[in-house]
Amino acid sequence: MTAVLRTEKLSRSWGALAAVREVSFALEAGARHALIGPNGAGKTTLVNLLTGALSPSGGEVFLDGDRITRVPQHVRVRRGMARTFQITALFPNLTVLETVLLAACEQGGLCWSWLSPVARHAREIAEARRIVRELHLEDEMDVRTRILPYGKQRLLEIAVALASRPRVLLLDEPAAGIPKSESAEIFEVLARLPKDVAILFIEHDMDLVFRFADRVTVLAAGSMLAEGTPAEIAANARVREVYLGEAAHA
Amino acid sequence: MSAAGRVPDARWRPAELVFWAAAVAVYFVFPHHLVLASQILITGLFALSLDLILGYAGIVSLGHAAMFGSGAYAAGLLAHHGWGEPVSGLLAGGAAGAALAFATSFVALRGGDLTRLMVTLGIGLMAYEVANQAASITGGVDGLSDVAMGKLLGLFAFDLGGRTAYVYSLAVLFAVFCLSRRIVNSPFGLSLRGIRDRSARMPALGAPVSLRLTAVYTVAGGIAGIAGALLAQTTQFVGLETLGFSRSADLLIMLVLGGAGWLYGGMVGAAAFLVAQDLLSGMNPVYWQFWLGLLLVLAVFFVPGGIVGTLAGAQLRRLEARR
Amino acid sequence: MPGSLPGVLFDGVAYGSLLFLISVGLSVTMGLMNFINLAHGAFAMAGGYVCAVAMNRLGIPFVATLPLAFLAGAVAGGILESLLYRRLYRRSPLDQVLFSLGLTLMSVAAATWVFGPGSQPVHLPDFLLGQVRVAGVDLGAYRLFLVAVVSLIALALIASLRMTKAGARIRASVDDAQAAAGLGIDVGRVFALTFTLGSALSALGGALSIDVFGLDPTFPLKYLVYFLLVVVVGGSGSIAGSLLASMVLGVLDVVGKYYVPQIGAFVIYGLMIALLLLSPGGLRRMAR
Amino acid sequence: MNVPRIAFAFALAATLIAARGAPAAEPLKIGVIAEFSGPFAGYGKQMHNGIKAFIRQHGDTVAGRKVEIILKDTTGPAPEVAKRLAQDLVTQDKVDFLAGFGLTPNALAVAPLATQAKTPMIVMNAASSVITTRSPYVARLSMTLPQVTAPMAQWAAKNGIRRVYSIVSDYAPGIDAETTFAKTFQAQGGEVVGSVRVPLKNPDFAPFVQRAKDARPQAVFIFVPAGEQGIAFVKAFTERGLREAGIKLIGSGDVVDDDVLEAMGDATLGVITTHHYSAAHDSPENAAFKKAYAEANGTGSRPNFMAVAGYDGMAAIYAVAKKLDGKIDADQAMAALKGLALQSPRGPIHIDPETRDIVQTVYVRKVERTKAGLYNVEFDRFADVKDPGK
Repeated sequence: MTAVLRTEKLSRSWGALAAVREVSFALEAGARHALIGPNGAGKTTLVNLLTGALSPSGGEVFLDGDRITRVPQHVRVRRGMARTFQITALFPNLTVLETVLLAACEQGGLCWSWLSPVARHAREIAEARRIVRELHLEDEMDVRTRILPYGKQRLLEIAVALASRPRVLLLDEPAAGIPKSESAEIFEVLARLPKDVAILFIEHDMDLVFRFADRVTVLAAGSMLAEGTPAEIAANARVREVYLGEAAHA
Repeated sequence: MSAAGRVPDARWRPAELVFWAAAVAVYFVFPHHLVLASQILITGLFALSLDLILGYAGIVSLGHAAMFGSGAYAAGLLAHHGWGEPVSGLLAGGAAGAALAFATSFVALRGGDLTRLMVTLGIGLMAYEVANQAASITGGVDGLSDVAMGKLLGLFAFDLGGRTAYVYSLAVLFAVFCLSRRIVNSPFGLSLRGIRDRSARMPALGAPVSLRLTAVYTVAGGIAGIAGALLAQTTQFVGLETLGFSRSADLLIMLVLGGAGWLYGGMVGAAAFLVAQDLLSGMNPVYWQFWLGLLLVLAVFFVPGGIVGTLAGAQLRRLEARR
Repeated sequence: MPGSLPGVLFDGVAYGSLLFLISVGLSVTMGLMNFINLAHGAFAMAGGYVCAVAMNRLGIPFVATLPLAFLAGAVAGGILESLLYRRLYRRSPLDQVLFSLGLTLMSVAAATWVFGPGSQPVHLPDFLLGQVRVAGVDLGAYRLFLVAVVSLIALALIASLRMTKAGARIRASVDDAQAAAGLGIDVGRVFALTFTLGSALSALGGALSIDVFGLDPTFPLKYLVYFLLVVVVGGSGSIAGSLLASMVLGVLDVVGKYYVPQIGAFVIYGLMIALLLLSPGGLRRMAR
Repeated sequence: MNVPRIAFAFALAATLIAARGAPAAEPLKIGVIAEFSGPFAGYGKQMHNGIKAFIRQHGDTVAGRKVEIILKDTTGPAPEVAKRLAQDLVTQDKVDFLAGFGLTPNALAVAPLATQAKTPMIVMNAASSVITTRSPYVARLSMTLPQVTAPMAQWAAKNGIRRVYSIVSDYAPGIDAETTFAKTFQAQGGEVVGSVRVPLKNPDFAPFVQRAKDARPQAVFIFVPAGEQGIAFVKAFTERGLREAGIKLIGSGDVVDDDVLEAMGDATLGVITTHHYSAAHDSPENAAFKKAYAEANGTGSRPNFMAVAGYDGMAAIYAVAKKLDGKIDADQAMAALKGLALQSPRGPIHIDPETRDIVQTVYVRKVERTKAGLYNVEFDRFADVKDPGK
């Protein structure tokens, strides 16, 4: 099982505050890896370090074995790393289809073509339409994102990430702010993704974690507390004590 | 299952054809006003270049006259020193504008809106000072005169009534407009709109934001240079005011009045502003600025999003409501 | 030449203090309501004309006209804020630029219509004329008066913002209007109060500046660039930042003109671009 | 054959011919292009006041043609606007004369058009020497900078002033003044100990004046455009204590322009300048001019050198119109203008046949407080000065 994404003693601190402390962790090909931990454990910071949005204070990041620690974010995306945002960050005046199409064009390096109209790139349009249908957004295809309901916006976040044809998909609380009934729908879509896409997702809802993840990493106060299968983690006393409060099943 | 999904394409809408037909009709309907009309076309081209960076890429600039003026001086100096062929002068102007834009893009594109506003203002003021200090070359405040233009395509001399100037300006404006229309509807244009709406998200889609902004800023600089060259050639004079602060400020007013982000906003805004200015100052040479100011204040309250913005916006909302 | 460095520096400080007085109101308006009010110079002009009319036609001594100018600015600011500005707070910065430039054009034309294109004479009282020898250096009496008045005002402003409840409310609204509203602060009233204060200060600045800048109808457009320079370099919304920026710009402008007149103009513009690039947030970010 | 339509067409044609009337009754149209708004609004206002004063005095018809003045505002130094306004005046209004031009860039932009459209162009202020060389259809009734600066240098050298520091505004007229003064002054054995050029858009003269004071010259030569720059400069000059340090102030008349002299107050007392017109000039023509000026424009403002140029511009146009009996042909008009002599309120003037520029007497004057207020009182003169700049 080769690790598609690996870190060695990755850390990031702002002055005295050490947000991430020497985390070494590996994301296997095709994994469905959950990243959990209490608020302020450094989960989002870690994802920002992996995607290059933040530069680390120490440690290394490897993609398919190549060192990408200093590689800028947009290059990492072109090499197959896509992500979604905990707080939706979409394009108010672009329609749903245009948003997904933009991501598809960027991935194809198409966005430097400045003379041929978008309509002429049939392959990217078909790809974008397929993703939109897959995420049940075809009715809202021509609706501007600004007036899209919140639940649909979360789906669009994922659609944009998928449009970058990622081999590594980093999801920052994909179902944040979604009622229970709809969040399951989001995870069904994720489950149907092809096996060659490795997914790392941050999630607080333990049912979802245990239902979808095949591997779990627990972060606390910036460092790795434990890693293992969902069953191992559930049984791990230290995890329960730190994360689930006092020794629950005394 | 609606197979709809509108996607940016280069199809010409009927309203656009009416607009360009009207532009051609002006040649015949207003034979005595062609000088003013050609200056409106030139200012429209200049506004189009600002619309590209402001309306589509979200770059605010209060010093866009620097590129316009450098193009005017490039074409003017060429003609001043004997090379009167118009089209090559135009390309020289475009190159000068693009070069200055590229050189200043590293400074002008950093920081937020307010920082960009002030840095581009600083660049514009410095360009003005350079041209003033280099009086031996540019003629300083007196300006560059005897810009002797040869015949257009070897056939049409620049006549007094402005007929050649109008046709020449319209042809150049239409050509550059078609190019801009392609750019705006291309994947590159789509990525610009992404940068305008939320530039922080674009790197997460794989877009090299600063490279894209430099590219569009340079292209817009080239178009502004072409507009400057057009003015130099049709008025056969280049003054320091082509670099002046009021030219950049008026330009911003025209684009906002017309409505940024629709490609037509700049041209409609320029026409409305310059015609109003000409009429008002004709009626009352001393206090006309009061009425122009009033017009702008009323426009902000009653025509939010600019003239074209309001018209096109309404049509868009009707489209969405029907869905 | 070097012998007069203290004199030149003093001129810079005096010039800077004038820039501060006029632009502090703009800085707070842009910082607090992030409203780009390019018409701010028009309030300064209004103050200037009130002072000129009071002095030349009503014979009121110069110093006594200053409070009048302050009041006129406050009244004008209050009225315009409640009638027009209040409706535009949530509009895009470009609409605000269009609106305020339109207002500026109207003020220029109105001033030309009422007072004519020429500039207004101002006859300073005797004790403000000529020069005063201080520690071996000739200092302009009027400039001394300027620095004194402005330092008082700056101290009062900074103190009231730091110490008083009203000051706290303004600072809270500057940092985050929504959060401040959440605390029960009537942000609308704070905006109105601050805008009025800003316009009043600008009017006072306009009155004080007649002797240095001269006063004619094109005043708001002519010095618009200088006011914006101070606000952006100082970091909008910060009194200390604006004070620091005014002094830096004032001194360097005067020193530049004295020692290197040929490239004088470049000094200021080059400085502005450099300062902006070093810290886009302006000196406020550095000063904090 | 339907007779009614033919009859109607015939009747229509008849009325049209009648409406045109005799050609001679066509109004004599003069297009005045000047700055009526913006920072130089004072220039357009004074020129127009001078024109109105002339019409008040000499009536509004000449050679049987009613005179019609069309005002066009350039808003300031805006060459492409000036050129467009000139083109409108020539093609639409079909004016017989173009006039005005407060600023050099606007005059330079319109000169080639005067040639192309064969329309005589009367310059009523713009002072750069080069203007009349730009078109054979240009004549100037105002002055040139070198013309009013050279006498100052000669007078200074002859009256015991050896060391002068020169301060000028950094634009073409300013540079003209600086070079002419330096050349003439040094030729007379004087020494220019230093010179500085002040940016045109400059709110504060203090640092430049301080620099001049530290050079300890006997006198400071100053050129700034007439109006508020003069006020700002004199204020800085007094406040820096140069007068107390015994440094005289000399310059061209622009700095103590009649329009703003009263606003500057006693700070200007004793300032010596050379210029071609002072409102205090003692001549019957000037008295009549001032009376007509007051009647036409009210007593609020005092005529300055731009008003007298407007007045003389109209005098030249009326003289040409009388000579050509109302039928204005451009070449004949220019021929009539060359060598034209007028008895102007400023004194005798004539147009130099070769350069079509004005030749006039330049007076040396000192600011004194007279019964009627502050005036530039003339006490010496240089008769019939040609423009040394050409």
